Amino acid sequence: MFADLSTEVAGLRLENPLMLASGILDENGYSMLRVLRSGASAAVTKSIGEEERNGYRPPVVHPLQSGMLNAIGLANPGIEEYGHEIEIARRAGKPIIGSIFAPDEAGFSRLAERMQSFGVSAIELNLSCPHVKGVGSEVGSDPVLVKRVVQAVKSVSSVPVFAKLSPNVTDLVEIARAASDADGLVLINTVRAMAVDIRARRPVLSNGFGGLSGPSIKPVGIRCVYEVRKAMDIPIVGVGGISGFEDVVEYIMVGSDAVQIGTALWRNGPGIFSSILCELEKFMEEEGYRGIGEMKGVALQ
Amino acid sequence: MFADLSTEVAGLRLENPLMLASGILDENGYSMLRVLRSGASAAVTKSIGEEERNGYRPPVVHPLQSGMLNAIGLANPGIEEYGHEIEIARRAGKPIIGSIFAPDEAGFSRLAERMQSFGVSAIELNLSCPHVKGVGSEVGSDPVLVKRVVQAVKSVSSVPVFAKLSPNVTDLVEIARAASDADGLVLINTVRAMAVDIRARRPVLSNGFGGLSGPSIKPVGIRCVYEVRKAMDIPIVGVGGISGFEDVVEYIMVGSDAVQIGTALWRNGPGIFSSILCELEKFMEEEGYRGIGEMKGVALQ
Amino acid sequence: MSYEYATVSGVKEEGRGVRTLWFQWERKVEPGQFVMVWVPGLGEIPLSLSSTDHTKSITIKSFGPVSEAITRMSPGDRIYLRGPYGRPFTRPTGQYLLIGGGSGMASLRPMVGPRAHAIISARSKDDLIFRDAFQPGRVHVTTDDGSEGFKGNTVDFLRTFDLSGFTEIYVCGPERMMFSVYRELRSRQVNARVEFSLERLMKCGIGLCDSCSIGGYQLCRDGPVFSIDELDRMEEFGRSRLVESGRRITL
Amino acid sequence: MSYEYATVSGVKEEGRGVRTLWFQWERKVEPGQFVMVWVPGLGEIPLSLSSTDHTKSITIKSFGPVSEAITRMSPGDRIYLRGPYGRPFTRPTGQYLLIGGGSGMASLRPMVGPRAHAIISARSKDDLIFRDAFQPGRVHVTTDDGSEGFKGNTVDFLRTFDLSGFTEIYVCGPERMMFSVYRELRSRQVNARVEFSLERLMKCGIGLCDSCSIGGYQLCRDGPVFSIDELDRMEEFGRSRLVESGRRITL
Ligand SMILES: Cc1cc2nc3c(=O)[nH]c(=O)nc-3n(C[C@H](O)[C@H](O)[C@H](O)COP(=O)(O)OP(=O)(O)OC[C@H]3O[C@@H](n4cnc5c(N)ncnc54)[C@H](O)[C@@H]3O)c2cc1C
Ligand SMILES: Cc1cc2nc3c(=O)[nH]c(=O)nc-3n(C[C@H](O)[C@H](O)[C@H](O)COP(=O)(O)OP(=O)(O)OC[C@H]3O[C@@H](n4cnc5c(N)ncnc54)[C@H](O)[C@@H]3O)c2cc1C
Ligand SMILES: Cc1cc2nc3c(=O)[nH]c(=O)nc-3n(C[C@H](O)[C@H](O)[C@H](O)COP(=O)(O)O)c2cc1C
Ligand SMILES: Cc1cc2nc3c(=O)[nH]c(=O)nc-3n(C[C@H](O)[C@H](O)[C@H](O)COP(=O)(O)O)c2cc1C
Ligand code: FES
Ligand code: FES
Repeated sequence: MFADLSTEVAGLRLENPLMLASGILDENGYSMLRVLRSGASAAVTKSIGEEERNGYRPPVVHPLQSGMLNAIGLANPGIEEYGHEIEIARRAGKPIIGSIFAPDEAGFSRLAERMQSFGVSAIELNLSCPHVKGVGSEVGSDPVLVKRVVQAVKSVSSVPVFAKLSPNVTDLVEIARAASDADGLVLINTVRAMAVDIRARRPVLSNGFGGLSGPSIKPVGIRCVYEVRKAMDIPIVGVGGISGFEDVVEYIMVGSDAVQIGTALWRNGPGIFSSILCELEKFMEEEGYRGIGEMKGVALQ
Repeated sequence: MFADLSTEVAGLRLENPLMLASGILDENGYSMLRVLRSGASAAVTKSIGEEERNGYRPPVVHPLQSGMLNAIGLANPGIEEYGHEIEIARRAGKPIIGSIFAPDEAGFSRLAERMQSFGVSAIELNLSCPHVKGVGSEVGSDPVLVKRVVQAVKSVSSVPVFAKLSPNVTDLVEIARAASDADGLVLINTVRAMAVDIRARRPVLSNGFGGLSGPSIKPVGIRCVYEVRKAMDIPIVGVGGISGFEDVVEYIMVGSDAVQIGTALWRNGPGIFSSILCELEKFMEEEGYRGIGEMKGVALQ
Repeated sequence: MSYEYATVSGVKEEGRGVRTLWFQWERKVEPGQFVMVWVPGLGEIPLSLSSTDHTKSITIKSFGPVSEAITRMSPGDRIYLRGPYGRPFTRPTGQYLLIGGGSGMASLRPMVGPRAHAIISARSKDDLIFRDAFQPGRVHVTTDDGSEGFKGNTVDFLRTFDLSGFTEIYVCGPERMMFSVYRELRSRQVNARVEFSLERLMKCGIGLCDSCSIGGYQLCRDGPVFSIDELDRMEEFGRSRLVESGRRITL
Repeated sequence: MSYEYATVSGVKEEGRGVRTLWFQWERKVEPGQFVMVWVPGLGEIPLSLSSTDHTKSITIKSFGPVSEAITRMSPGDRIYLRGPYGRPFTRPTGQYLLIGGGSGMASLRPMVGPRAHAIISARSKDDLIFRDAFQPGRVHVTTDDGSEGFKGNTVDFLRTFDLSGFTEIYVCGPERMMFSVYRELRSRQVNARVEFSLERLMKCGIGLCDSCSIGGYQLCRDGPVFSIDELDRMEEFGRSRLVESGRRITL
């Protein structure tokens, strides 16, 4: 028996459930191209704003025992300059999902329109960056603003729109409901966190705090997908701490339609996509699943 | 040069900064006694309510790659029965801190009074259990209720009162401000999380979700202490993911007056207290710190 | 992290309501250690390994929902488990004696060997397990109702039994029985090393929840096997324990 | 997790604004690998190790605030660092040639050995470093202003230089220089294995942030050393790169 790895999320057809997460190896079009050629079914671009930003000065990442701390600071060349990178990445012939950030719905709408003009297959709204003031999770923790942003972008978009939410909120389901006009949700962005170097006596990131990703946050991501899936019926892309096929299966079993992988590229490089796919297929065959759909949500009963 | 490990938090004198965290090896008085004799400077009791509760049925804990998931479900014998255990633990001659939970300020006050009658040296308000409905973080995420509970307990207490807060909120500083009538804050309780067994196709905890503790959440705890310390001047007990002296130092450098240790007893047993103390002293001597106070908050500049 | 699992390869009825389940599990386990067995959707309980060779086994008596579900398993079913946990028995050095009461024999079963002697106690004939594992003449049986062997309890028998030839004595059974064995042995001059495998409610199995503790020690980590000298210092042994909520009851 | 640190044990002025700092660091490092050096409160930058023996060193030219702070360090100061990172040079098998431009010589320094030959280029005499590390007659110097050695740039010199005796050629310097060396070598029949140590802006050093990428490869993980054949497939080499924001500029 052969397992079929293809899946669909909010109308986006994917040859397998593994996408590249936003912000990892997606500043340079050639990097996205390589990741896609290494097996990812789609790539989410790094979050792009209207103006060029340098981000924070290094250190912008810090590896921890079982995770990664980062505060890149939304470095990006500005939407106009980024079109060229998308053009390069599109050579792979796979979906590119344009991630955007802005302080308000007008900015999000302008960015979404421009992204579409570059030929992206979907838009991802970054409503959840935990370490830049005025954008990201400051937008994403206000249900009224979330609703307005999602509706505004939906009204100018002909491609699916995903809202990427933050786990750093008291009531995630409330925010998810506010974002329910989106075609799908992406859960989760990083967890607000910090580390101090005890000999240098200073925070390790130049920004002080940042976002925690990697294996440490997987149980948080699983909980978020579970919680939202129990409360509402909307396509979900699971992300946070995936580093092996078990994690992919876990996210799917709590109701994800697809997943994204970021930090795991650290230890494993882009080769992680094909190695997870290989093991995922083996697992499905052993356990008797013919397709992703058969695993979806089985842990929700 | 010798390093002095003693510290004081909200008027509570401690021979060293390491206390036993609530809920770990503190159901049975003899266990607390042993932990105290193994080097802990104080023990926080498990959270006690007015009525006997069995908690959830096992599995109630689940070890993860770099942390621990638990949903014990506030099992406790009820306040009346628990006095005997405190009596046993007090034989160590060290401070016992009574942790209590209730759905409202009246319950918290009654529990606090009874705890004091058992001779505890301080009260810890559990405003942050992430997995039991109606108590814990449902109380602790409502600033109005937090303020009422803290004020009510303060008005009946002659010992220091600590408020233990949850990281599972959008704005921790807002909750910390609401709790500022307390003599000190305890940061943090576990992070809401979940895990699924991919072969059994079910959540591993009988309660579905639970709380994440251990090394995975240390960067979250550090961020919480830092964030609150930057915003206000109140004694803080840091807790979350401490398993070595480096973690203790990190918590102190972001402004903790003392710390608590829970999950690390898993791999190391109560012996962890003396081994951390030994390394902590060595570190302080090497780096030229004569006392805990000299390390406190040095990473805040 | 998911549970490990093993597939049941054989099942045997040992006595009334007691079954042994065999399975392959690639872990090194010492006699006296236990595993936490999870029945998804139902619960999780501690069980000693009754065989610690390459093929492992558990021997289980049905008491409540979880143990019952496990006794109902058949070959091909999956056992979800974690462990092994706990401190094992020390190895015997000469002729040694096993004293087992009821399903307590399960944890003593892997200790059976050419130099093993045993006293096996049960309520009645049908509750006796593993007596056939010993060489004839080396196993002594007691039943409360006298339906087989000596009529009376373990200690009644032990009083008249010569212990001088043993270098080790290993005891496992209900706490009341172990407490009387403990007192009997303490009242006599016994040169053997004596070890007891205790039992307490266990929720976590890994030294965190405190539900299995006795005298400050966690049965799941520091035990379940304790030497008789360690028991001397445990005020709780034979006297009190905590129930599910943490309430202390006297035994 | 805290940074590792090492204490500076010695400092040497190598040339104009260029210093070497020695320190003990218990890590195994291969020639060509680099570390991320953090100056708390100021920033973090990638630096090659200019000595990879038991005593390690970095050789650094002051360009901006971080590199300047590092050149100002004295014995006893702590260097906070992480690594080593990156793919090293392959080991030489015969007589080999090092081609270094400016502070690019830093990463080639650990490759100096009895069979090493070198072409060292710099703007001017005072910018030349490490020429004394080679046996006389085996090192060729070029300066833009002719203040020492051949007057002209590396490629001007290389055009007339016989490469047939070398089994390996290792190149490190400004990208413009490396690109012309690359084209020169490609235009000739060269049998040696040729490796280039590239340079790009680096923020993370561990293959996540994409700021160092070239042709889909991360310099920090897949490089900084690439073979000449790998460069053939990199559309960006010598042509464009991304600045701090991720904006693409042409070189
Ligand atoms: C270290 C350790 C090793 C163990 N090894 C074994 C083993 O190898 N084989 C085995 O059969 N059991 C063993 N047990 C006991 C076993 O874990 C319990 O029988 C089991 O937890 C019962 O769970 P349940 O959910 O099926 O029943 P529950 O619902 O918990 O109990 C049903 C009823 O039975 C009573 N009961 C439960 N367990 C016992 C008991 N052990 N003795 C007397 N009354 C009891 C309860 O008080 C209750 O009234 C071991 C226990 C420990 C701590
Ligand atoms: C793998 C690798 C290894 C390296 N090894 C070494 C080494 O061994 N020794 C060493 O001195 N440097 C080395 N570098 C370069 C070094 O990292 C930079 O010089 C440093 O990042 C400058 O940082 P800064 O903050 O001091 O200056 P910035 O503020 O970043 O720069 C100040 C000014 O100098 C310019 N500038 C910065 N770096 C360079 C450069 N390398 N060449 C020309 N102009 C530059 C900038 O564009 C800017 O105008 C290496 C770089 C990489 C990627
Ligand atoms: C270095 C780094 C940069 C990131 N940049 C972005 C970003 O620009 N936009 C965004 O939505 N998420 C960003 N993220 C979050 C990831 O997309 C992802 O949600 C998170 O890292 C959890 O997944 P992981 O554990 O697989 O990395 C970034 C994460 C990392 C580690
Ligand atoms: C098994 C277990 C039980 C716990 N029970 C309680 C409790 O009853 N009351 C409470 O306030 N915190 C409880 N906690 C939370 C801990 O006190 C602590 O805040 C948390 O585990 C983080 O610290 P750690 O990483 O050192 O364990 C419990 C934690 C664990 C692991
Ligand atoms: S069973 Fe939890 S401490 Fe032993
Ligand atoms: S420096 Fe970040 S990917 Fe290389």
